[in-house]
Amino acid sequence: MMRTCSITMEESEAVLEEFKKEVLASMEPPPGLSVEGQLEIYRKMAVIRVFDTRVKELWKQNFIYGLAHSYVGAEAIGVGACAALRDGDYITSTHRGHGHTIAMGGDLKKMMAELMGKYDGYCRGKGGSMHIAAVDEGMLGATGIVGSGMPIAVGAGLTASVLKKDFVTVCFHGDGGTNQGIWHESINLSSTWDLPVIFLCENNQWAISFPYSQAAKNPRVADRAIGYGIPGVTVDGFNVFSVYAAVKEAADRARNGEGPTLIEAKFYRYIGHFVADDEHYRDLASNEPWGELDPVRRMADYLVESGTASQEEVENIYVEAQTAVEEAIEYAKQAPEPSPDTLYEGLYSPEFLQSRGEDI
Amino acid sequence: MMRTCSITMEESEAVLEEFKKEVLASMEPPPGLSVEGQLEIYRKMAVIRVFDTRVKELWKQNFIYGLAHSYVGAEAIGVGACAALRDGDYITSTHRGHGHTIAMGGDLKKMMAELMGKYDGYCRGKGGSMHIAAVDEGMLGATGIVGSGMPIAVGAGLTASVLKKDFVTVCFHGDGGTNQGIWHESINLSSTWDLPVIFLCENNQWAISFPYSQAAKNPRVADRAIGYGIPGVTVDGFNVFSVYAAVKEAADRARNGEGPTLIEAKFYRYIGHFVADDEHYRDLASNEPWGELDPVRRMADYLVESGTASQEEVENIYVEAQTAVEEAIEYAKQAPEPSPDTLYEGLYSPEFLQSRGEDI
Amino acid sequence: MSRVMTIKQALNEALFEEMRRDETVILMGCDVAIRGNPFGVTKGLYEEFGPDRVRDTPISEAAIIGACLGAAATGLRPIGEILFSDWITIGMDQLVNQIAKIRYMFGGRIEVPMVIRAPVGAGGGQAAQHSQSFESWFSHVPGLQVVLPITPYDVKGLLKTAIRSNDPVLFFEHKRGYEIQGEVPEEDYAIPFGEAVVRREGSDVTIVAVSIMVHRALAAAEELSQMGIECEVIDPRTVYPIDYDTVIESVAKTHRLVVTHESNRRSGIGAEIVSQVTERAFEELDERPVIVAGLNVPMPYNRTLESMVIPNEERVRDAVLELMD
Amino acid sequence: MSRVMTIKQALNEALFEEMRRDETVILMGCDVAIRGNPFGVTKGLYEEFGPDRVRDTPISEAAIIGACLGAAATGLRPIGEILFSDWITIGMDQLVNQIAKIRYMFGGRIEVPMVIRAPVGAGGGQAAQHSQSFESWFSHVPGLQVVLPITPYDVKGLLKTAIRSNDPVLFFEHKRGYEIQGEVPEEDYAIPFGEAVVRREGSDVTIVAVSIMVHRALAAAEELSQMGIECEVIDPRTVYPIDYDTVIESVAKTHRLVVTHESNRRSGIGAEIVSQVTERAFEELDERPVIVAGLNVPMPYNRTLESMVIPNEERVRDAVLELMD
Ligand SMILES: Cc1ncc(C[n+]2csc(CCOP(=O)(O)OP(=O)(O)O)c2C)c(N)n1
Ligand SMILES: Cc1ncc(C[n+]2csc(CCOP(=O)(O)OP(=O)(O)O)c2C)c(N)n1
Ligand SMILES: [Mg+2]
Ligand SMILES: [Mg+2]
Repeated sequence: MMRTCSITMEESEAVLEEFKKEVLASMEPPPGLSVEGQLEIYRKMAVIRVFDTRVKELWKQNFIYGLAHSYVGAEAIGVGACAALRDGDYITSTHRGHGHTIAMGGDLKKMMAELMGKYDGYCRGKGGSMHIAAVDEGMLGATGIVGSGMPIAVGAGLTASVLKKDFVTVCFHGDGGTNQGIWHESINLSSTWDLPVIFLCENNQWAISFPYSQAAKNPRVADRAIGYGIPGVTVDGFNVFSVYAAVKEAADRARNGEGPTLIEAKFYRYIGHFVADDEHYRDLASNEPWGELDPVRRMADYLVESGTASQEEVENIYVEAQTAVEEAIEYAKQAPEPSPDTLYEGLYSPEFLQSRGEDI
Repeated sequence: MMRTCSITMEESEAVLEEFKKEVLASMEPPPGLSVEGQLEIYRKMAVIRVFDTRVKELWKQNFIYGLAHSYVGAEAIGVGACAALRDGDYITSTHRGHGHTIAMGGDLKKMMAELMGKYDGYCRGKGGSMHIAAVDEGMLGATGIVGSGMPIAVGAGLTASVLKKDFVTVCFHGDGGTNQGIWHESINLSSTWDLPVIFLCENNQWAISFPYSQAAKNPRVADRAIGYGIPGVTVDGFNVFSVYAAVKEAADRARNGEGPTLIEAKFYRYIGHFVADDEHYRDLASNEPWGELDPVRRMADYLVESGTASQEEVENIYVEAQTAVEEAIEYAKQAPEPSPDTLYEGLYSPEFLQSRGEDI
Repeated sequence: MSRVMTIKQALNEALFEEMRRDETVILMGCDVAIRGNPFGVTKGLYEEFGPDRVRDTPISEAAIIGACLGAAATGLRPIGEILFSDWITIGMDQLVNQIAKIRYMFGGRIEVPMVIRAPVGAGGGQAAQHSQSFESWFSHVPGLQVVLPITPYDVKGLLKTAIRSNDPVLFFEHKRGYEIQGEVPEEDYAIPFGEAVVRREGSDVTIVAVSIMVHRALAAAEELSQMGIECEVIDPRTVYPIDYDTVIESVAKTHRLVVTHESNRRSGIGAEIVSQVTERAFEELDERPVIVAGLNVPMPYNRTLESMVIPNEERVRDAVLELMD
Repeated sequence: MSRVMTIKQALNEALFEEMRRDETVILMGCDVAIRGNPFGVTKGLYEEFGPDRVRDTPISEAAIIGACLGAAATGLRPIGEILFSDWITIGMDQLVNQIAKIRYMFGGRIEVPMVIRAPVGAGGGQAAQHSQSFESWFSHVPGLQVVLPITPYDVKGLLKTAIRSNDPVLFFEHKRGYEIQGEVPEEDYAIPFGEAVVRREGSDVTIVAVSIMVHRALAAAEELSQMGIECEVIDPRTVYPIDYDTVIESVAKTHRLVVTHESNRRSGIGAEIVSQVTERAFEELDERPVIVAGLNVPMPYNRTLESMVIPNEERVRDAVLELMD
C-alpha cells in the first residue's frame, strides 16, 4: 500500500492512544528530589522553551545563520536527565543541543552569542547551533552528524574507568540515531567494558519525515538492550520525573561499576524538525492532539496542583526565563564579531599553531 | 584480575561443558533430506576438509601467497546452509571463504588456481584467498574486512524484493563481525524492509586472540534478534543437520515475505585463526577436547551408524575428495600466470576501459 | 527544442526519465521519498514509481551505500543518496574497499552499475560538517568515477551517463547550484565522462574550474576581460576521468594555469591537476601554476570567516592578475 | 649511548617509555593486548600496564577511533590501533568530521591528545584491502597531523612527539619496514613534526621519498651515483606538516624534482608536493617534476602484477635517468 504522507491523521491518533496506554506516567517526584530541585527543573524547562521559541524567530529574522533544531517538546528529557547528574558528570549531545546545554547549566549569553556567530560565543562563533558545546559545564558538544557523538561518550566512560573516577556520561541520541552502526558499536563496547555510560534515546518517533515505526521492525528501542546484556527501560519522555528517576537509577548503577543502561524516553515531535521545516510530509493537524502532553505545561500544572508552588511563583519563573533569554539576545546582538585574524585559531593546539607561523 | 592468556584450560573446559549442555544436538536428518542429499553433504564437507588442510601445507611451501584462513571445523555450517538453498540463491562470505565457495558448488580447479594467483583462477589471480568469489554459482565473494560483506547481502535481498524474485541470500559472518556497526545496520535495514536475507553467524567463539565472551557482555548472539523484531535461534554448528534445518526454515519464511532470521551456529575454533597462527595467546591443549565434536567425523559416523551408507562408501567419498583436490592442485600449478597486460583488466567495465586507452 | 530550467529540475527530469526507461533503476536514501529530498531534487518520484523503487531509509549510510553494491551485483541499478556529501565518510569502507575494488578483486566477474548522489559545497552557515567536497579523495581511489557538473544541461546528461554506466559513479551536486538556470533539450541525450568544456575562450590564462567555481571563474574572467586580460575557462565536469587534452591544448595557447576548486587546498584536486599538467606539458608553462581553493581550515560558522574560506571571484581574479604581473 | 634495533623494537620501546612516563597514556585495538599485535609491536605492554591501559577490543573500528576522542577530551592520551590502515575507512566519519574538527568547531575549548597508529604499505600478496596508504587523504583534512617515519630513530622520536602532542596524529608504520635496523640512543628524545631529513646529499636531482620509498630511493641513488648522477634524497617524515624549506633549498641546488610514494599516483601526496614546489619555486625547476608512485589500480594478489604496481628502486632510477637525459 502506498502512502501519500508519512503518517495519516488516523495513524497518528492510534499512536497517541498507544502512548497514553503504555508509556504515559503520572507526575510524581521521585524520593529525594527537593522542592528547590523541582523548581530548578521547571526553571530550566521554561528557559529551554523560551530560548528555542525565540531562536526560531531570530532565525527567520536572519539574526541566526545556518540551521537550528529546536528542543521544544523535549524539555523533560534533557532537564530530567541532567538534574539527576552530579557535578563532574558529562553528557554528549545531538544536532538538537540547545536544550542539553541549558540543562547542564550553560550560559545563555554565550549560547546566544554562539548562535549569532559572535566571538564571545561558546565556540568563538565557529560552531553555531549544530556544534554548540559547553565543555566546562560537562556538555561535550552537539554534532551535525547523526550518531557521531556517541563514541565520545564511550571515551568519556573509558576515562572514568581507567582513572577510577566516579563520573558518569549520558549519551543523548535520537530514535533515528539508533539505526547508525556507531550506536551499536558504542553500546556494545560500553557494555563489554562496563563503562559508566547511560544511553538515553530521545525517541520522538520521527527522523525528519520518516517515522520510527518505518525505520525499525521492532520500534521498542529499549528491547535492544537485551542483546547487549544491559538493562533497557522505556519511560514517559514528556514527564520530567520519569526521566529523572530512570537516569538516577542508571547513574547509580554506572557509578557502582555495573555498566551502561539503555533508556528510551518516548515522546513525540509535534513541531517541525528544524526551524525551516514546513512538515509537508505529514498532516499538520496530526500534531495538535499531542499538545495536551506538553512537558512544560505538565510540570507547571503539577507544581501548582500538588501545592509545591503557587500559580504566581510558577508564572514568575517563566517570566524570569523570558527576561534572561531577552538579555542574552541583547548581549549577543551587541557582542563583537570574530576578527578575521581568528580564522585559524583553534585549528590545532596553540603550541602547534605557534610553531607553524603563517604556513598552515 | 589480569589474565596471561585469552583463555585458560579450565575456562575452556567449562565452555565445552556448557556447549554440550546447551547447544549440542543429536545428528538427525531433517524431513525431506534424501540419502543422496546427505551423501552430497558429506562429500562437500570432506572436500572442504581436504582442501583447506592442503591449503595450509601449500602456503607453508610457498605455493600460496598472502594470507589464508581455514574453514576446517566449520564445514557443517557452510555445507548445511548451502544445502538448504535452491539454485539462484546467493550467499555472501567472510575472510574464511573457501568453505562457502565449495558449499555453493565452486570449481576446485578455479579455486586452487586463484589461490596460486593464476589467470584461470576465479578472480584471474587478482583476488587470492581473501577475495575468492564464484558469482555464477551465487557466491558473492569473500572479503578481507570483517563485516564488509554484509550489506552486499542486504542489496541482494533488495533486488529480490524489488524485482519480485524468490531467491534468498545467506549472509555468513563471524561472531567477531557482529560487533561491527555494519552488522547492525544490515540487519536493521533488512528487517525493516522484510528482505529475504538470512544472517548466519558462524560463532566459533573467537576473533583471532579475542574470545567472544570478552567481546560482548551478552554472548548469546541470537538474543540480539529481539531488538530487530526478527526470529533468532542458536543451533549446533558442528551438526550439519541442525544448520540445514534452521536455514531451510528461515529460507521458507524469507521467500514468503516474512523477512530475515538471525541464526547463530555455535561451535568452536579449535585450530589457528589463519595458516600462520601459532596461537600463543591460548593454551594449545585447550583445543584438543573439542576434537571429539569434529563435524566431518560426526557426519561420517552418523552415516555409517545410521546405516545410511557403508563404512566403505563413506571412506570412498573421502578418498575421492582427496583425489579431486590433488587434481585441482596439479591443475593450478600448471596453470599460466596472468600476463602483465592484464594488469588493468577488470578495474572498470570493459566499455569504460576501452574508452580510456592507455590513460588509466 | 529546449527549455530553460534549473539544475534541480534537470536532475529531477533525468531521474524521471531514467526510471521510466529502465525498471531496474531504484533510488534510496534518507527523506528521498515522501519528502522528495531536502532540496526537492527527488520530488514526485515516489508518487510515480512507488515505495519499492523510491525508498526512504533509516539513518544507516554505510548499509545504504553497501546495499547499493549488493543490488547492483544482482540486477538493479541503484542510486543511493547521501544527504550531505560530508557523511559519505560513514560508508567510506564500503565505497573504497568494496565498491571501488570488487570488480577488480573478482577478476572482472561482477558488474557494479550504481550511483551515489550527494550535495557538496559550502555557504549559508552550515559549518564544518555540512560543507565539504571530497572529490580529490575519491579520485585517489582507482575504480571510482567522479562527476561534478554545474549547468542544467550537464547535470542531466551526466546523470544519465552515470545511471547507465556499469561502473560505480560518485555524482556530486553543488548545494548552492540547484537554482542555476540553463537550456536543456527535450530530447534524450547523455554526456560521456572525461570530456571537458571550454566555457569561455581566452588567450592569456587558462582557468580550470571545478563545480561551482566555474561560475565564479567566469565572473572573474568577465571582469578581467575589461582590464584586457582574456581567460580561457575550462570546466572538466568529471574529475576522474579528466580530459587533459583539452586542458593542455589551452595551456599550450595561454602558457599560464590557474586551477580553482572549493574543497581544501592541501592535497586537493587542484594539486593533482597541476601535477598532471606539469608532468605532461611543463615546457608550455611560462609562469608557476596557481591553485585558488578553500583554505585549509574546517568551515567556520561565522559569516565573515566563512567567506574568507570559500574561494570567490575576487580571489580568482587576483590570482590571474598576479600571474599577469 | 645508542643501540642498534629494529623499527618494531623502537616502536615498542617508545610505547613502553611513554606509558611509564605518563599514566594517562592508554592503548587499544584488536589483538593489541594478549597477542601483542600481529607484528609484535605492542608485545609486553599488557603484561606491564595491565588490562585497564592496554585493551583488546571488539571489532568496532569506528567506536574505537571515536572513543579515543572522548577519552582524549576528558583526560586520557589514548592510542588507538587499526590493524591495517585500509580499515581506517570504517572510522572515517569520526576521524574526519569529529576528531579533526572538534577543537575548531568548539572554538578551541577542547583538547584532542590522541594518536591513531596503523600499518600502511603493500607487498606479500595481501591484495586490495590490506595494502593501501592514505596519507594524501588525511593531509587533505585540516586538523590532522600525518606521520610516516621509516627509521628506528625516527619512529621512536616521532611516536613520542605524537603521544605528547595535544592534537590528533595519524601515525603510519610501514608493514614491510618493521625489521629495518638502525641506531637508537638510550636517552629520551622526541623529534618535532615538520622537519625533513636529507638522507643523502647530491647536486643533480632532488628525490622526495615518503615512508618505505626512502630506502628504495637511497638504493636507486647509490646505483645512479655509479653512473655519475648524484641524487639528494629527502625524507619528509611527516606529510602534514611538510618541511618545504628543506625541499626547496634542495631543488634550488639540483633544479630537478622526483617525488616518490607507494600510495596511488592519482591525487596522491606526490601531487601535493609537486604543486607546492611549483607554486613556491617554479623558477628553480629546469625540468618537469616527476612522480613515481603506486599505479592507479587496486593491489592485485598475483606476485608479478603486484610487483608492477608497487614502485621500486628501478622505477625511481629510470625516472631520474629520464630527467637527466
Ligand atoms: C549521518 C546523518 N544522516 C542524516 C542526517 C540528516 N538528519 C539530520 S537530523 C535527522 C533526523 C534525526 O532523527 P533522530 O535521531 O530521531 O533525532 P530527532 O531529529 O528526531 O531529534 C536526519 C536524518 C544527518 N544529520 N546525519
Ligand atoms: C575491519 C577489520 N578489523 C579487523 C580485522 C582483522 N581480523 C581478521 S579476521 C578477524 C577475526 C574475525 O573474527 P570473526 O568475525 O569471529 O571470524 P572468525 O575469524 O572467527 O571466523 C580479525 C579481527 C579485519 N580483517 N577487518
Ligand atoms: Mg527522532
Ligand atoms: Mg569468530
